[in-house]
Amino acid sequence: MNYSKNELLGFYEQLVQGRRYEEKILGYVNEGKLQGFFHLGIGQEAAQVGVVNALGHNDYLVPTHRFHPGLANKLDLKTLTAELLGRSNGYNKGKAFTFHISSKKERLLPVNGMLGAGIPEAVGYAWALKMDEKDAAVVCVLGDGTTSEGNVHEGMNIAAILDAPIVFFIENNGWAISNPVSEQTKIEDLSTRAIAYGMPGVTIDGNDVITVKETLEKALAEARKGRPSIVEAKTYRWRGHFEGDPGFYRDPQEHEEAMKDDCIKRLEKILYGQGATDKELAEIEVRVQQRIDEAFAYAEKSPLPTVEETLDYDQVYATNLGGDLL
Amino acid sequence: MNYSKNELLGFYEQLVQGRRYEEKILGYVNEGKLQGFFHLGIGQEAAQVGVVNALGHNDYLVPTHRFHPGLANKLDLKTLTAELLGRSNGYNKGKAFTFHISSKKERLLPVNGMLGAGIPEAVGYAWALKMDEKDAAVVCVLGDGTTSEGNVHEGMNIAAILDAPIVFFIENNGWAISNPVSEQTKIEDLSTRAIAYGMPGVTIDGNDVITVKETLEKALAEARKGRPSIVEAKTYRWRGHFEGDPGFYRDPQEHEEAMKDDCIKRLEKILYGQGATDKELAEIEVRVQQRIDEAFAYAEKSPLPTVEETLDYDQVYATNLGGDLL
Amino acid sequence: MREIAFSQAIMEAQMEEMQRDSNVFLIGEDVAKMGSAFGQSAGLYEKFGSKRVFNMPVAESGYVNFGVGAAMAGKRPIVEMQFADFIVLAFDAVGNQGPKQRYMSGGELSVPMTVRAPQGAGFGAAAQHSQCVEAWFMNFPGLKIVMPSTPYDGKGLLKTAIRDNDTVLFLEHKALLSIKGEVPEEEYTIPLGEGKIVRDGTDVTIIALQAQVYQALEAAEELAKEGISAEIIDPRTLIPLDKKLIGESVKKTGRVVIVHEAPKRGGFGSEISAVIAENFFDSLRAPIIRIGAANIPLPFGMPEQYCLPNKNSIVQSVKELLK
Amino acid sequence: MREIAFSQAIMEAQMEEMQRDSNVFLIGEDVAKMGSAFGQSAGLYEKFGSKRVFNMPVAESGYVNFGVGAAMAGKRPIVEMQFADFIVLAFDAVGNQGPKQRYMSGGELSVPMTVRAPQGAGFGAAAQHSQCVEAWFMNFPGLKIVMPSTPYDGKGLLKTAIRDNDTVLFLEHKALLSIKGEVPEEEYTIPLGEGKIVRDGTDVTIIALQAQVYQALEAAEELAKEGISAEIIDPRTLIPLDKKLIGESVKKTGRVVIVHEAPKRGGFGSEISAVIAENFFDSLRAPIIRIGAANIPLPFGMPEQYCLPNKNSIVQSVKELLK
Ligand SMILES: Cc1ncc(C[n+]2csc(CCOP(=O)(O)OP(=O)(O)O)c2C)c(N)n1
Ligand SMILES: Cc1ncc(C[n+]2csc(CCOP(=O)(O)OP(=O)(O)O)c2C)c(N)n1
Ligand SMILES: [Mg+2]
Ligand SMILES: [Mg+2]
Repeated sequence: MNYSKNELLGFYEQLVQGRRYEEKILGYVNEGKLQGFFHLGIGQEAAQVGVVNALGHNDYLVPTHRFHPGLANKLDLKTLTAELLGRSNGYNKGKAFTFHISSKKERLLPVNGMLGAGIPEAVGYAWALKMDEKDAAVVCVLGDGTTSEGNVHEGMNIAAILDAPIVFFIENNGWAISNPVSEQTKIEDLSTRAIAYGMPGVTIDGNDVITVKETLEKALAEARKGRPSIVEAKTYRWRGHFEGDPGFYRDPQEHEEAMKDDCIKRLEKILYGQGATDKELAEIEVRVQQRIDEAFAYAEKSPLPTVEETLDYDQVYATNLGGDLL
Repeated sequence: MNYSKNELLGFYEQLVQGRRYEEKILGYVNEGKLQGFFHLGIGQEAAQVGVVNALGHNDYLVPTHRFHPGLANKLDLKTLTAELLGRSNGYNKGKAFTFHISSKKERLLPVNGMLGAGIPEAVGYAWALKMDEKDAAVVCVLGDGTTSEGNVHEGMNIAAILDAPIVFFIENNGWAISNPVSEQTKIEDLSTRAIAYGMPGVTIDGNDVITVKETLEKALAEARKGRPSIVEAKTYRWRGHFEGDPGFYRDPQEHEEAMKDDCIKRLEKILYGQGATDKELAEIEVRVQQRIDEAFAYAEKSPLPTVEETLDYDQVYATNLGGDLL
Repeated sequence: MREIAFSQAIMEAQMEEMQRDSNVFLIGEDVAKMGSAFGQSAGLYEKFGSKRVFNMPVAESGYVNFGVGAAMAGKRPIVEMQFADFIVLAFDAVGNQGPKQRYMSGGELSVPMTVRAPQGAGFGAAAQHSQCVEAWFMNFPGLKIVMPSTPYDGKGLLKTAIRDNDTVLFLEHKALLSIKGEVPEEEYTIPLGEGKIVRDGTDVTIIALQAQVYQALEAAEELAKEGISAEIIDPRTLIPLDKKLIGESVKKTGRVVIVHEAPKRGGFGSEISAVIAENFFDSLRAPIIRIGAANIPLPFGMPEQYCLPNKNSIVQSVKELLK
Repeated sequence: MREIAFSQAIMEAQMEEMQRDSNVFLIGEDVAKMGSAFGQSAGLYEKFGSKRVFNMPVAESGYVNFGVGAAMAGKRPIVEMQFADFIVLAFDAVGNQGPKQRYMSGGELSVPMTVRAPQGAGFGAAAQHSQCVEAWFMNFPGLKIVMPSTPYDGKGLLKTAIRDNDTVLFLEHKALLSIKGEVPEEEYTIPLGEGKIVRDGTDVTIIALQAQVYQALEAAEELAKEGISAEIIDPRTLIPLDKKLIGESVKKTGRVVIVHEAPKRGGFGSEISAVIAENFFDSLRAPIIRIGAANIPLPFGMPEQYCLPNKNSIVQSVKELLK
């Protein structure tokens, strides 16, 4: 272990922040206070926090619909939450929700509503970075289910041909809604697909935040030199596909078994081994919760978009020089 | 070599028939007598004749736009030529041309104008054969260029998941119009893609009619048991992409080099080794040419579709029970 | 008569047709154990097993084309899009493959495939999960398009669609899937191409489909209070279109308002307007008004309401028309 | 003035914009050494090298989305479809990705991408290589659609499209790519949304785009012999649409015939008809007539003519309208 206790506590805080952030969402959902479809990444925090920590200063990230734990550590918590609650001071003026969130400033490329379509878009973005001689790469996250999309094939192949600075991070949580990965494909490891494009591919333990971070760091270093690759992180979706999904289709035993491997507990164990105290961890909990509560309070007080903001055609068309666009 | 001289002469006749058929087309094109875009498979006869001979009685074939040599040996030459010339007694009443030709009777599924779209369609057809407990499989032919399409990825994956009785036959002629295969992908052998779906895949010499036939036969036997696979046959496109393409983009030396490996010459050599005489081969030439000339004469005399045949809405809609369809 | 939810009507239509014809099968994302995202296939997997109802990977183009192939082989696929929006990825399959094979083959092959797709707004689900998609497909020869507004129509039309020998795009509206309506126990079908007079009237014809039928009904109630008599027509299918029924109404009222949820520009309202302006011009006493969504990718959440047509916009348009 | 072919006008527009702005680049199938299927990019690869002009694998969805991504990063991609028909595979990218990113991001990202696509019949190339595709895209907010009929318009509009900060679908007609027309040496641009009076007249307004403009011109000559004065309007762009110009003409003539090559049902003619019936109803003296292709997937070869509108169908329609 090359990390100091303090560094590890830092990762721990992020994992906890990811978990608590979604638990907060969950509370709101259960109270019926939120609009939208909530795809929670509870249980997958290590994969996401690992990615977020591997990103270099100039690198870009394409998240998925299930990336709140990652976003809660990458973005400004208040502005993120404002977007989540559809407020006009959110990252995208409340128009995107976490379905489509993006931010230029934070180097966050849009979540795509069409699974797979974001993959070749990310490749195009990565290629542009290379053309502009930026020392930067893109991490494009996608789920196991998404790998079946034609756009993924086309995008990965184009990335390989163009030596695009990109890492495809497959967050394999075992399920695409009700479809287990074993019924989405006959292969064991989705990173095998890399062979089809002449790229390197590797499958790792997605519940180990350090492994994820370090693997991604290496992959990113290669990507910045024009060597794209696939990293598959295996983890598990603890919740239903979205909040409200009763999840009948899932074997409760498999489910319980998988949930035993809790990325937070894992790191806790290591931390105790390094001499961390209950008090230290408890302090983190308090700090994190406070931040989250503040963010939600801020967002709740924030204004919803007005009619005029909603019907602002300058946000639809950037150039309007005559003729009738409507 | 497990084939008698007569059997080999049979293959030879088919190769020659494929070549001469397209040379006949070429003559017509040069005289400006034909409408349409002609993608000729000259040089690729062994791959196509190999496929056609491997098909079992109940098997189906999906050809490509460049499959005239194969079609000239699988279909009725007159009806094929009538379709090629757009006559109303062609396989598809002259509406399809070899762009879209199909025939239920001949177990020929349509050539698709959208490269790649035919692949999942073929999988659907194959699955239906299996559901109906037919002891049959589909050979779905596609070019090297087509393998980059998302539909190919989606279709192959679905085939694997459903254990569909299908063989994907990649006729790799080195080019997709002006794009060499080395710029379409970073991998050497396109059959490698099979690994991405958990299927077997093999790359063979596409200019050896016997190898193609035997490899396909084995693959088909497996397919009929619900084990799909990819067979890639490497060959070379002698002509431009279509007749009229000057082909500037191609290195003339590479071109000449590749054309030295002529599948017909190869078989000729073997035949001479087995004691075949010039006379025997010359007789084949005559026979083949006569058949082809007859087919074209028949087609030329055949009627073009009338206005009424063209505007026959019963050929657009199968069910018309009221309301306005137009 | 018993009342059932729209989603159940869809389920029953599929169930009955699967029972009647062993060539009918159902594929899509999460159609098996989950019974579809909005319950439209609840119980079918249990009833018919994994050979007739099975999940596909997330590969829309692939599995709609799979349906095209199976249909050519004599099967009668029902292919579900989880959200109609995703049909953008199967646009070729739905518009350019299925509907054309018959003509392209000289009449030899047909593609008796039904593509079911839940569409429309109402959940604040933003720009890529809320669209009405019908207009994208209006220009394809060979295709048929069904858009029912009630559980009764949904069941009857879906059964017909499944039996139809052509490719049919069957659009169910997400916001209507939970509404209940009378549906007889006995079997019935409704032919494609027969519109319906939802409400009789004499002053103006309101043509609406799916969710907008209900907005039109509310608008008509309000207009009635001011002495304006609105007739409401629900064409139910866009292809084939019941031009006759529309014409009769226009002859009576001389005034037309067409309402749809998709953006106004390029929506099906333009086709219906053009049909009227071409065939029933002499009956027209006023401009043909179209009402559609704002020309905006729908935003997330509550503000989507600001973009959509509703009772009020209909009332206002009708009043202006009659001024 | 010098005369150049339409395809050369396209090439020049691309070349000039690539010279002007180093962020402009060109991708597609066979755009590099081959210079595009119809020569529209001849010489650009040699001039700008493989970083600005490069081939993509046969993966339409992938590379249009690649363009969307590059555009978000500040590049200005020109993405060529080899045949417009193939856009069915990039339908999501062209309609649902590019044009929506701006609004979905709250105005932060835009997608200044031009998708060029040669469309139309004239080669007897059958049902999947002959289509006019514009109507499929009319219902997407955020998109613009350009359809020039002359080399002059093609060059001027393409330059504007490339400079435009939104996603533009630029449709060039295959059968027009070899025609020649006057194009000045000097630089010029034409704004999107300005239609053009191709021929002055007083009795009837014929609205046509692309190849049908020429059919309309021939028809007008023939009509003139019989004393009928036809005005021809070429809107040049469908989105934005020059409603004002159309309205002025309708006010003058009171009669409208709209002609397009795509099938009549669901074609852009319906949108233009609806715009007229809504905004200029009082000027109308007769039904609005649409002329389009038969509702048929175009057949191979010569018989495609039986399906398409032409001079004769226009003449006939106008005469009936004036009876
Ligand atoms: C093109 C498309 N098809 C289907 C969907 C519906 N959908 C949303 S999430 C999801 C499951 C995706 O599975 P996976 O990629 O493994 O991500 P996960 O939800 O497990 O994080 C599906 C099918 C969609 N949004 N886009
Ligand atoms: C979807 C689609 N994209 C592009 C084309 C145009 N096109 C026709 S043939 C061809 C080359 C295909 O290459 P390959 O698959 O290797 O077949 P080959 O022509 O070499 O036999 C292309 C790009 C098409 N018909 N369909
Ligand atoms: Mg998953
Ligand atoms: Mg090839």
